[in-house]
Amino acid sequence: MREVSTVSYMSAVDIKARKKALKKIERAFSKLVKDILSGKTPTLVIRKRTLANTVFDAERGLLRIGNATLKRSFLNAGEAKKFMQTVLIASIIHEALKNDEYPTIRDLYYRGKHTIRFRDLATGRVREENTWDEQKESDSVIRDLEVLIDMLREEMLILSKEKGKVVGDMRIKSGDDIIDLSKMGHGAYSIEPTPDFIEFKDVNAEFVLVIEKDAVFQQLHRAGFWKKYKALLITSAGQPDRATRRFVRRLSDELGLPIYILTDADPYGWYIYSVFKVGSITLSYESERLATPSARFLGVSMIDIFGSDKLKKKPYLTEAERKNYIIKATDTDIKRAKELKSYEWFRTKRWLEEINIFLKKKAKLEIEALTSKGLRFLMDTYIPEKIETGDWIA
Amino acid sequence: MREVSTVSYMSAVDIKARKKALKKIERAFSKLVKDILSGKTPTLVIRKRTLANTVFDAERGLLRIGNATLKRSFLNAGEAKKFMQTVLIASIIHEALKNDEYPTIRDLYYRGKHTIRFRDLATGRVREENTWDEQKESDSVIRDLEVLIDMLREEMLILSKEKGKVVGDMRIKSGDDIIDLSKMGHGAYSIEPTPDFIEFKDVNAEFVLVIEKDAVFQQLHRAGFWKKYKALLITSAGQPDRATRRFVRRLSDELGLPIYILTDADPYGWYIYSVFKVGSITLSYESERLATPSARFLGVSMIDIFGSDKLKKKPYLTEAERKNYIIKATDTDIKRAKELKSYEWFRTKRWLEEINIFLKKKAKLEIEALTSKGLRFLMDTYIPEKIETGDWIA
Amino acid sequence: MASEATAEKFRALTPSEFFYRNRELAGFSNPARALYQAVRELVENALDATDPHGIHPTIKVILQKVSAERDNIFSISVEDNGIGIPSAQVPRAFGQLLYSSKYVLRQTRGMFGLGAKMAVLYGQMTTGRSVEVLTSTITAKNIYYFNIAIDVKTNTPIIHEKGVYRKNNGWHGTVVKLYLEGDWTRSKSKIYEYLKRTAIIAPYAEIVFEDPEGTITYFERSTRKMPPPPREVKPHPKGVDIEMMRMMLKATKTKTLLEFLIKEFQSVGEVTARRLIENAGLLPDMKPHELSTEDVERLVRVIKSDTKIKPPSANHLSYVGEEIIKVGLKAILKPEFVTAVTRKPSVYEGHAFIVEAGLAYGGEIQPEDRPVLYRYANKIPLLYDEGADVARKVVDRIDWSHYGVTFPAPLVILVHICSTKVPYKGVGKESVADVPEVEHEIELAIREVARRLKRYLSKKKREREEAERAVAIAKYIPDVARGLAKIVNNVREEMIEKELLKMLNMKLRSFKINSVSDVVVGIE
Amino acid sequence: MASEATAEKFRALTPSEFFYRNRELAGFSNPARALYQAVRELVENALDATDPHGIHPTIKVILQKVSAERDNIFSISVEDNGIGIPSAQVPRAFGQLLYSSKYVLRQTRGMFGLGAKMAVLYGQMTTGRSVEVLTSTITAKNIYYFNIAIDVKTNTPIIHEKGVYRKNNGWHGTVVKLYLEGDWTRSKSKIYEYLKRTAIIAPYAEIVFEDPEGTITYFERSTRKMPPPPREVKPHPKGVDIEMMRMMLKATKTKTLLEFLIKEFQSVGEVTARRLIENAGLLPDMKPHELSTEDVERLVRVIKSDTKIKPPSANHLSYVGEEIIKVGLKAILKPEFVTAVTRKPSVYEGHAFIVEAGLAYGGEIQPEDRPVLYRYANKIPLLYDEGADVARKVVDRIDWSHYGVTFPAPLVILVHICSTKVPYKGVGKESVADVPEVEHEIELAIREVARRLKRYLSKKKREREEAERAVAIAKYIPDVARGLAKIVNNVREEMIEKELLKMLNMKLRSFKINSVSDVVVGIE
Repeated sequence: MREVSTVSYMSAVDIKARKKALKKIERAFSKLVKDILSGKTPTLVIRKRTLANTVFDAERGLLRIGNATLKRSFLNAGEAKKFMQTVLIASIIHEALKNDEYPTIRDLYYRGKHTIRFRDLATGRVREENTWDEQKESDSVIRDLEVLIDMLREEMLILSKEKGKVVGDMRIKSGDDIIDLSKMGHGAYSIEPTPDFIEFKDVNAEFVLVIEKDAVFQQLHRAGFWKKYKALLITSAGQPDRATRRFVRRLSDELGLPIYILTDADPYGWYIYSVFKVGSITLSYESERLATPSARFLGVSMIDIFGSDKLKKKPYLTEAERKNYIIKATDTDIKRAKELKSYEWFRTKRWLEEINIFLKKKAKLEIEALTSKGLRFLMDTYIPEKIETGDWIA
Repeated sequence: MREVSTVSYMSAVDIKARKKALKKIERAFSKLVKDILSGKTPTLVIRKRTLANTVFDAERGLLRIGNATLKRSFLNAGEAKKFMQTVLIASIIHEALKNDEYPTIRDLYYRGKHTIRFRDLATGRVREENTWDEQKESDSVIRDLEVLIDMLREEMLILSKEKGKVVGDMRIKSGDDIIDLSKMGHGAYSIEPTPDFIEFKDVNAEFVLVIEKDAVFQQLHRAGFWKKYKALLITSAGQPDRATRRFVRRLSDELGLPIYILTDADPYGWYIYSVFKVGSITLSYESERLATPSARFLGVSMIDIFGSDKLKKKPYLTEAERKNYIIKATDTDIKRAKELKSYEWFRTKRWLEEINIFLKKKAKLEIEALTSKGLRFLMDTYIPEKIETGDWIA
Repeated sequence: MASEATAEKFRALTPSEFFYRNRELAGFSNPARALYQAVRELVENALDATDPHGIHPTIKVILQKVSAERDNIFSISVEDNGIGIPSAQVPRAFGQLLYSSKYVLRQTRGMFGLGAKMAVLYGQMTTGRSVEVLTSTITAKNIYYFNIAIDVKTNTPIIHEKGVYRKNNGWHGTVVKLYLEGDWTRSKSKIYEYLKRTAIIAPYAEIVFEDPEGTITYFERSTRKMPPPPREVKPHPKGVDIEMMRMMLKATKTKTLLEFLIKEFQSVGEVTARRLIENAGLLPDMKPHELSTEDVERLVRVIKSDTKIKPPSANHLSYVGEEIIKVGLKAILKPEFVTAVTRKPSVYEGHAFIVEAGLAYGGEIQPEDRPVLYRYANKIPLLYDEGADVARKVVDRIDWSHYGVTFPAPLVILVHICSTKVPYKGVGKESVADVPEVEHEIELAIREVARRLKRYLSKKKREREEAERAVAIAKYIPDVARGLAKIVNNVREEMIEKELLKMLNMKLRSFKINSVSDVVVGIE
Repeated sequence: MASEATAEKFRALTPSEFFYRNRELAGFSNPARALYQAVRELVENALDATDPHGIHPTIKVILQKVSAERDNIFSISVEDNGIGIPSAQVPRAFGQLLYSSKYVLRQTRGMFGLGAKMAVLYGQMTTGRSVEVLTSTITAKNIYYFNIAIDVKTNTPIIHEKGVYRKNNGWHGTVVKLYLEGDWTRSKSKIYEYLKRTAIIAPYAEIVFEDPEGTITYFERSTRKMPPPPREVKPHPKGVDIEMMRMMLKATKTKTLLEFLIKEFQSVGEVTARRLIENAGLLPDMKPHELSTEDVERLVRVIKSDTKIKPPSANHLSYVGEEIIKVGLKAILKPEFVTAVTRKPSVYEGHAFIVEAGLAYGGEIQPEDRPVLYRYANKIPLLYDEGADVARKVVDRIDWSHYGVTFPAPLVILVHICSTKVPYKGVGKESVADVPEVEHEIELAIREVARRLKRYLSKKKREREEAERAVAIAKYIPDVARGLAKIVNNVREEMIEKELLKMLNMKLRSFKINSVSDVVVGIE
């Protein structure tokens, strides 16, 4: 094996991004050092990532982090460790940026993990402690740093595994390549971890259909759905990751395409929709960039299953189909549904109706149940009919 | 929204495949009907998918199903349900093929699920029973059918979710498109569920590197590894699915490329390698098509971590790095390692050494630990050095 | 030193004073327990006055509040149709502690022979009122009435009133009525449970109970069969300790040691007697009262270690019998299946004993998480301390799944031990200790009735199974037929269905299925 | 009918016959329990002969196998330096049941006043041997020797041997030696536990024990302080029932009802007496023996419901006292911390009682999953039935984490109840019933000692905490300094480290950290 050449294999966008991130980190921590040298208690002031400090911005239709801040003082025994971890993670990311690396959050966990041997002054015994023991500790301070310097981790060239896929009649530029998303054969284009660096070239589509389940995406793609209906087809393959969310948001913002989300008919599916639309509750600081307030919940809705006398809507399923396809809701489902009901953005008339049917019937349904009824039904009846008649929830 | 045109959106390869599958199913069940009409007890004779009937074919270097068969008689109370389920799944798949559908195994579960109301003659009470309650029941008879008619489910146009990705300097034809895998930008090509239908056009690569972890794949891709070292880069994103395995096998068979597998240094990683190389133990009938006997285990090996006096090999990690990166093996890990030790294809000198070091140190390591040491280290030292010096396990 | 030393005052207590101070020894520890105990003592006396004498018991128990204002004072009246008490004995039988007809070597129900007297004493101390007794023996021409109190200081009866009435009818028996402080609310369930379990073990008795709320419960007689009456027997040598041997030697009218051993003991013939005497280094013609302390000690030791003496006779034991136990369980519990076993007599430490076990299953019995256990000793129900009882231990140790029972199950086990000396665990005499011989017999008895239950359950199960197997196949016929018809061209569903049913019916032995629709009601 | 009816034979038992048959009532149920019980009865008699009379007890207990061949026969000898027994009383004190010096209203250790006699009786029946007694009172000029057996049939002593010796030294006290069948292996741990707990509650005693294996254990006297002796008192009117009232009215030498109430009871003055008489509808100058049964019943009822009578006196109660309990716990358990509390007297159902609690923590005490409980009633250790005891219930109910204890913890709780009438739960007198008043006092006592433990533990904890807080910060200084130095240009790691330590030290009160390396030993 031999190296092919000695040129840089890195794309131009990455090189630019590194410079920007380095500067931001240095600025934030210089102030801290100045404080220490002048005898002031070193304190990090970071906006709180708590549920209480998560605000639903009704006007913009997304969650965002509020203004409440936490002061993390190094001289407080309860906060000293978190303070140390924050400085530690910042210094590691700083170093990776300088060295042209693309760490993952798992890498950062390993890079920062080391053992402190210290003497317990009360007993005189020497004990050991790790800077962190579990990745969730380092993940937490990475998020603190994102808030502190107001930058998403992707902008610091931190990569992560990526599940989102896309096909459709569109061309994009990623890195130094132009990719034609309509020429993927039976396969699909796997979205990069840093979709902000993607450039949209031209698009020939009328809407975006985001599907929770990869297998349903495969079926629709194979059957030629996007060609037939001029759509961009995206799957999040479950709970969407950050890149997929950012990609969808940009399709909405920059291309003005309507976004339809198709999930299982259960609180978990609703939550996936909610994450696309308003953002994640626990990570509200991301939403300004990742949420797509215009996203529409296409289905599968409880009314699609059970019909509605009030709305004069017949169900898409017969009694017998319901009997075989419906799954009994678990206690966790019920609990989650009740929780959703308390969120401001679910407290619309249409959503409350949806959740209440669920709580009453205690039943859920997978998208697969519709493809079981017939792929043609899903592709040529259910989806087009719902979009045409505006039968979705905003 | 409107339909764009009325032409068929299905690719030519799919249409051909359907015909072949239909014929095979019909042939198998015609014989059964003939038996019934002539008063013979209807019995399905299927090769056993048990561990005991899994044979390691040392010559070909892969697992295959043995010759032991099970006779499933409908008139045996203990077998009647499985018999019914087998007929049921066959008739559903048969129907889907005729209707130009692409069902998933989950779809098939839903399509076949219905309720039988029957009278319990002992008590006179009417009771209910479903044809199946859980997907694992329908999955099991799908496998029986695959064995019975000697066809993989993909050949019957049954799709599934797909995690595998590929990039590299290669062009393929999938469906009716030609795709250039070297022009994916920061993203990647997501392999289709039926890779047998892919046509290899031209390739400019010297080897294939298969990486267990998606995030590590992203890093190496981003840093230009495949360009620099003329490689095809593939990730299975964890336990490999059937399509990724088949794709890798075809790269080996048809293009003669050496295949290197990079996993975590633990029994789970070894098992992933083993699945690529010899096939899955529980699904040995697939291996004839899916296993890649020539695959090589590149690392991370226990000797890479701890070194070896016997082989005069220094470890790639320092004492301090080991201390922070190594994870304590769990009881499950230990149990799994002991199990692997009993498999014929792991009973080579080099593998036994590997497993014994693990059992002695009770330590495991993730690939990320190497990227933590530095992406450059992984990309420009570890991988090239190991390939060049032939430091892999066959 | 010892400047504060004071002289001690010594005095003697009469038995009545002692038990007055330590009434909890006889179960009279608080108003709830006392009420239960009084009912129990009087009912057991009533039973002892009837069944051992071949009389079918008819017993009336009336519990009443004495006045509306004082709701903790009760009268108890218990009437029986027994042999009555000779009028001369009545005052001491109710007014003197440690005076009884039960101090013989024969199985009776009483706990310590304190019986009714403790109830009288407790009544007297809590209400100040004395006991009223009406009685007549079978042969007596009169009916006698007494009103008696106990003089606690002297342990002698005080006769407040006495009456004699000419008997016109053939009545015999005894009516006892006394007053005491009690707690009905807290004793109610125990009293009812006691009467229910008494009715189970003595289904040949007729028992009427009127409770303080005016509710009348009637346990009717379900059989006229009665257990054999117990008889008084001579002691077995292995059951005699040094002190008892000395007392017997002192009291005997026999002239020589040889004669003494042969006449005063059971299971001892001349050969045995001579062997024992020789092994103890004594002489056959020694006079019994001439034996020294050391002689007695040696003799007892020799007897204890002798392995050839015949085991004790069980003639004096009054077991209930399989038939009666079954009747009792059936009448009260109304089960689906009932069985019982009476074991052969066995011996522990020189005491004969018999174990009986009953089992009732299903029917109106409520399923519980473990077998419900009814324990009896000498026909007395044991209600307290079940957890400590050897029978509970045995029942819990048994793997009931082995006998086809999976819990919760409707299973009641009855265990009855009869012996002149039941090996009770505590002083409360509410649970039986784990003596290996007794434990072994209990286990054999329970396993026997359990085996019978198993046979019953197995047969029932076999019949069910063929039907289940047939259904297990038939219910899938429509799906198989439809599936095959869909795949294969030119075959009718109905045709396949018909052929499959024909083949299935050929395999069945005890019945046939006429049509698939007899089994498959619908497919949805 | 009743053809089989047989005549019943009636007879009376003497108390000795009764207890001979029912020896388990006094704890002599089997060889293991009997050996333990005999030791205990004799030791308690020895203590009762000493401490209530101001004598510091010196007690020698010797347990021996009688011969090598027969390893189940033991001799027990217990010697005390007490007040001795007047020679005239010795035969009845050891040879007649229900004869005792303990039948007065004063707190003594004995269970039923059966004490040594049951041991004598049990010895006699298992070994045939009689008891030997050597005794001399303080003022006697002689030492008396007796060899006594019990005539069970008549409940009278048989004097086998009697001796009189001139006393040369000032010795007084009693030595009792008897023989019985026992089981040392199974009673060993209980006997040792009994003696250990006795030594804890009576650290002013000196106890020597030689066991059958020849091992000698010496519990030395750890204090000369003794609890106040108990005194005999008149009964409290609320503790008297109808029967007792009648007996007192019969026995009194007073002339009028008024005088009777004032003189024969405690807590009754003239005002109270007149109120009670009037409320009962009686007249002050009635003659005591003239009251009818109904009069007595009314009088007792009026007394029970009267709310103004003063509570009973606690003068007769012999509590141990905080000081002695602490000495006892410290001497035997060697804990890190010890405390004790004696509560004020309280009353239940007319009976005065005092609760004391002790607590020992840490030191040589082994950690257990819950508090170890030592229970005492009238200075007697209670070893059996702990699970049923109200003190156990209280201890288990308490949330010990509230007092800074997390289990496993080395914690021993001692609870002592003294009363002329301890409310025992069962007839075995081994556990105390959950009487609300007693439960309440126990809880208050235990919570008091628990609070003291909490204060002790809190102080210890506070000192540890400041050091922990300082380390919790200092250990991170190197990582923070290095991290910042890496990010920010032109700043030296050492400089940041120095400044951070300076700031930390300014916050500390009780100590300073000289150098970061005093805390951080290494970073790996």
